[in-house]
Amino acid sequence: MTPRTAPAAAAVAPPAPAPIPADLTRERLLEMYRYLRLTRALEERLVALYRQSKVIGGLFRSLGQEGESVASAYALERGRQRDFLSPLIRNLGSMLVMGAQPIEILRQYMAKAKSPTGGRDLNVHFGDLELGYLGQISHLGDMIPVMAGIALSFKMRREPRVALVYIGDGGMSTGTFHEGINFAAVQRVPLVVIGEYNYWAYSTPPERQFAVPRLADRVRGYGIPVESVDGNDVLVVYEATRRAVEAARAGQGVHFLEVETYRRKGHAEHDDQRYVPAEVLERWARDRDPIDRYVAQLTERGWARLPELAEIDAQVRQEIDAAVDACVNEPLPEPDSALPGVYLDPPVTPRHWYRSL
Amino acid sequence: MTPRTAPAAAAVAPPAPAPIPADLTRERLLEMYRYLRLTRALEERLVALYRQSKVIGGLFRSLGQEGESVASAYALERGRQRDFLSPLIRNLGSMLVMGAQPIEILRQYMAKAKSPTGGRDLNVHFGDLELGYLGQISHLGDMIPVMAGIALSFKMRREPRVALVYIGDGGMSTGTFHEGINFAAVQRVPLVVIGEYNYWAYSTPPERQFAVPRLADRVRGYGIPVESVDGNDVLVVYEATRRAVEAARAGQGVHFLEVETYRRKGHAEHDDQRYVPAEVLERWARDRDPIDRYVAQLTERGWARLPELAEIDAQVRQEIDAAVDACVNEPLPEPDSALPGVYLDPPVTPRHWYRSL
Amino acid sequence: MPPVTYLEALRAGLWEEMERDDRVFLLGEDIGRYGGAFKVTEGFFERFGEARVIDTPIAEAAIVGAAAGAAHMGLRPVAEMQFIDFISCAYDMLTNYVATARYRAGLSTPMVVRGPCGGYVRGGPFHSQNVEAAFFHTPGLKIVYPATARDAKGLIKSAIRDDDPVLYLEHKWLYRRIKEDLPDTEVLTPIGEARLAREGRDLSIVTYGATVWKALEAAEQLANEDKLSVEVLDLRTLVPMDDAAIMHTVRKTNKVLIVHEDTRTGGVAGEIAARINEQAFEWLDGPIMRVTAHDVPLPYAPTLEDFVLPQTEDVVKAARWLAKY
Amino acid sequence: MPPVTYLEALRAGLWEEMERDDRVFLLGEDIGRYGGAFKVTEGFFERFGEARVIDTPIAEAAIVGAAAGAAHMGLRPVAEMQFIDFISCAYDMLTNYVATARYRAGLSTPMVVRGPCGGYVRGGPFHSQNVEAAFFHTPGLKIVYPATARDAKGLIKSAIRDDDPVLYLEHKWLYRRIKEDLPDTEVLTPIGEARLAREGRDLSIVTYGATVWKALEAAEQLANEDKLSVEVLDLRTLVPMDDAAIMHTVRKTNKVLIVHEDTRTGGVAGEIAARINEQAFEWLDGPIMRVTAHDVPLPYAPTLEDFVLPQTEDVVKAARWLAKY
Ligand SMILES: Cc1ncc(C[n+]2csc(CCOP(=O)(O)OP(=O)(O)O)c2C)c(N)n1
Ligand SMILES: Cc1ncc(C[n+]2csc(CCOP(=O)(O)OP(=O)(O)O)c2C)c(N)n1
Ligand SMILES: [Mg+2]
Ligand SMILES: [Mg+2]
Repeated sequence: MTPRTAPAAAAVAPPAPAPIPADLTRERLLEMYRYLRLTRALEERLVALYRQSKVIGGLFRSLGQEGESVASAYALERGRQRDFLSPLIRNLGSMLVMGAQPIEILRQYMAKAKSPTGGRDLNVHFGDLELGYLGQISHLGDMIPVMAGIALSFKMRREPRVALVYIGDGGMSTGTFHEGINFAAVQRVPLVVIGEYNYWAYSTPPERQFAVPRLADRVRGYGIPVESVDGNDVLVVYEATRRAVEAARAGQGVHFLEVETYRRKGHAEHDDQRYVPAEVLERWARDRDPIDRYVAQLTERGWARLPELAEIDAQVRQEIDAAVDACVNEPLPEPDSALPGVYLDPPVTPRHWYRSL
Repeated sequence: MTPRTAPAAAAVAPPAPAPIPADLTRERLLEMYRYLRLTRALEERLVALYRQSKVIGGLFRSLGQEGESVASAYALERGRQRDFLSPLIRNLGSMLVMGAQPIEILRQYMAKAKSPTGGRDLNVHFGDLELGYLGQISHLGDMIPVMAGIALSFKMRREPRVALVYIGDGGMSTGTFHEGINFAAVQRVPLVVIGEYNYWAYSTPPERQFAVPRLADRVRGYGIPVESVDGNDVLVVYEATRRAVEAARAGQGVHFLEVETYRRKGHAEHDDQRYVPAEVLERWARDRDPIDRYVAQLTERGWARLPELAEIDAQVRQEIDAAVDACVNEPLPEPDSALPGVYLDPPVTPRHWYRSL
Repeated sequence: MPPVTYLEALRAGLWEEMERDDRVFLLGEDIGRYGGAFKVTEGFFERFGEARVIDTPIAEAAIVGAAAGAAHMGLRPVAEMQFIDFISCAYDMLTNYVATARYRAGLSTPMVVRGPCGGYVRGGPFHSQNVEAAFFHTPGLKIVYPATARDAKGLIKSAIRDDDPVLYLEHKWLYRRIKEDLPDTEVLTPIGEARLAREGRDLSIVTYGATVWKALEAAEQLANEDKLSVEVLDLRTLVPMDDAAIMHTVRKTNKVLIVHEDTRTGGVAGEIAARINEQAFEWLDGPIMRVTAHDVPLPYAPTLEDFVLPQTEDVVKAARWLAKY
Repeated sequence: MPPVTYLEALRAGLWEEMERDDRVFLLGEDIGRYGGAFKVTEGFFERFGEARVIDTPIAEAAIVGAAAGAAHMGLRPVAEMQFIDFISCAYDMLTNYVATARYRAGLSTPMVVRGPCGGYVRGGPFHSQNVEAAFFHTPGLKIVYPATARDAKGLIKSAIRDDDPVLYLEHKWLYRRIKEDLPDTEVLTPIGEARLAREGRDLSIVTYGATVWKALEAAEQLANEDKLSVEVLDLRTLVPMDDAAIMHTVRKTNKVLIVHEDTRTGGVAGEIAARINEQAFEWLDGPIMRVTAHDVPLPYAPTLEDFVLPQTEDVVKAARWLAKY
């Protein structure tokens, strides 16, 4: 009789991978992983530059929040003149997904002449209307009416585009948030609002900021669909955002998505977080880190192998090294480059008389 | 046999009156009636003065809304240093209940020197901290934070006092409303907010102002008890406000009460209301006038007889006649009385140099 | 054509721009079917539809912010403040977001915010304000303030076509008080150019808005009663300010009276005085003097309002004093 | 006692007033356990408890409005703006409600709004603002702006005791940069009185806030290099302004340079120039000149910020020019 080898061969064959959710593919899963890693690695590099005081001004981290930033932005139609997003200080990941380059971020933080704002505004405060992201201003809440207006322009021109804007558990207390989201809801513009419940507004906990349990509860008064999800589960955030975005695109107006996450660093690097219990930070780091969880999903479900991911990590490190090397010694802006561009016309603000003496 | 007369006598005896609700008495029921009549009659007299152009500036009516104004204010503890209220332009009735005098209203509308503001601010924009009412400013929403602060002072000093503030279906769209009511809710101050759903914000209907059916729905996000009642049923508004006020006094924080009513006149006298269907106005006037309904309740339930009410009407008319006669020919303020009182110190704003040439 | 009022001229300018450019749209409170509190947009809703004439909730920050967002995307919004007094609720949005957008991020924000300003109408402290000073100080905003029907039309059209955000201040006391014949040809008033409202030799009055008319009345009276030849310069644009026109009249008459309706301390007149001082000090034969409102919130009673606000007689007295100096 | 910094002096003044008067309480963002973004209220929460040191939601209009309401009822709130830049969100509440309360309705509103102002710290356009001009124009608000540790303490105490609403502007560049010995006795700086920071004969510099130090450096340099005797007047209070002190120095030196960190157009210097012009024209031997920031939003890069803001060297150059005039 002939020996039966096939079964043995079958036995060593890998288990069939689980089905990939939504409209994702293996390539896109890995691309999201890349953005997650890029976000975290870039911030870690910025911390090093901050310690060498190469960063000018404060440094803001999104450690532990990379998942919701990357996944929500990834759910948009990206490319020139497609969907549109306005990030907050902790949405570095969202900006990278929309096409912001690491070197642009580095240059911004180091106030380089070649930075997107030419050294005029700080950190992630810059945008690209073509690629579809608009930099925030510091005043919390203000971007909600502005993004409502951008969504209004999509509606008026019947463009199949959607606007997405982020707001924090603290920022939702501002009057501009209320005016903007209500205006958008009444006008039924294609706007998706991501509410980031990260347990802190600077040092202020949710119970001193509002009197309901969840952000989803805060927006009951606007007559819009609301959903709350685990913000540290990349796939859950992706799918929920995708649903909201497509509903908005289909003419169903404003949608609000609450993502529960945790701000694992201080408000900014200077903040020692003394008001946060250490064990809470440990728990979120240990059990609910969005990248670790995503890696587990990718590998356990047979969508990726650790070596592939390590390969991506290495590429990301190289990319960041190259970016840092390319810009770290670049000059600051020329002093008098501060004068042009307050208006289109007149083009330049006059230099004061005593500067020409 | 003896003739049985008793039954006959019983037959002609009046039916026993229905029990008087809440903590009201017959006297208080009649006092509320008096305020309702006073409010309407005073406004009617103001219309006459307006037509004779004795009123300076615009005239605002509360026709059809007198019920909620009077009943909600009447639910407060009144007197020196007791509960506190801030009215809107259509809460003339609330002010009268708190102790504002018809002659003060008349003087305000005619910009008389003796008016509470000495001719500096218009119509019902005045107050009396002792009697417990604070005049609004025109900017809608601003009184919410201010009244939250007044309620905060009650809480800080552990005084058993409650603050009550009104807001319109339009005014609730302002950022200051959101900031103020959320601040008050988080601080759990003794504040009652009355939301007036009167179907219009100037010419704007509710569906262009917000995207939920009721004002009660608009405030779901603040974590406070909410109730909606028929604003044109005096007793219902009284009882609901009383409940809210006592709960606030008991330390249960902010309460929101929506009163459904109808603005039966234009935004102001100049407004021809062309945007309001005539039949709607007729229906509200015919079926849901708050005073007519209250009169029916008083008489049908045996709490009052029409002649008594007619008697009150006559007194009200006399009171108003007397007030008008007393002030209509009073002088306007002395011109330079415009200079003192911007600051306590310096006490007087200097007169410009050319005025002394 | 029959003469048109200031308000009709403004309306015509708005209308023509909406006909000419379908990127132009209006948003504000009660501007649709109702046509606006002062009926400036009467008939627009019927002609252009609710997509281009948007009734908004009572939310000035949202109105201005949404206008800015739409402007970034290439539309040309014109936002109405029902009374300019309520622009204070959008102060943050205008000064921090709108004014800095181009400088910070190279964003184009071609939008207009307009609304009824000013007193002399018994409006009291919250329906009579002059808000130019608060925004005059903010780099990034342009401010125009027409005094005539012609400029009401010419400036709203230029403001809508301008690529920078423009605050268009219209005076409600002038709405129906002044009439003017306008050409059937296109009327465009360049932003940044003052207008010589009256020629003179002895003394210059620099002013804008409603007080242009007080100044002209005073000039007439001074000509008749004092044989004084007074020049009146109507700035029309506050930002960017027409320094050349100001210095030209100063060098011509050597005496300047600055007149505005707004309160004095921190008002625009201070800036004008400082500029004259810096650029034409040698040409001054007397101090630069100001005629303005008194530094108080504007009271409502006619006697008080008339006392607080600058009147023709004030301009006459101050000019006489300065002429004699 | 060891010398105290500007920030410590401010903190001590706040602390003493809270000890002295239990009607005084604080409200603002992160001022409680955290002690405030700049730690001005460090330790207050522990000492005075959460009833008197209230952490609020992010809602500047509510913070200011609630302070006003509490002040009407006889309390003495001190509201912190985390950065003064965010006071723009309470502009309506401050200018329309708070500033007019006494005039409109005879309401007493004894409250203080304070917060870190100013540049030279690489804060960028939204964490470096100077907001005095917007409120300087509003009748009803007082504005103080200490330049020294002593006045930081003396003015916060006077502001809290004042029966009118006071805007207390503190410069974050001075927080830890300057130190001073303060007496153990009570330090109170009267509101409305300027301070002669340096005596001089040839030229006067009128200034306030951080630029007081730039002016003093310049004066020193001019004394050494040019043998020029420069007088420096530190206004300390912007409203009500100490006209007498300004005119006194003008009549003494006959030449004035006005220096402030804020942008030029519509800035406080314009008003000062106008007042000098009106009250001391005959005493001027040269034009009143201004040294200020350039009219742009304040950029963040050190090279740009340093270019935009007034520097000691600018004061030196301008003063030399004026001295030669
Ligand atoms: C109107 C306004 N007030 C105050 C601040 C100061 N500030 C900057 S970030 C911050 C906390 C924001 O908390 P949250 O909205 O929850 O965002 P997170 O930092 O948690 O991402 C505060 C108070 C601001 N930027 N804008
Ligand atoms: C902040 C602000 N914006 C605009 C206005 C102009 N305005 C005065 S009353 C009004 C309508 C108010 O409607 P609502 O709040 O429903 O009160 P109602 O007149 O129905 O009693 C408007 C838009 C204002 N007073 N304040
Ligand atoms: Mg947060
Ligand atoms: Mg209404």
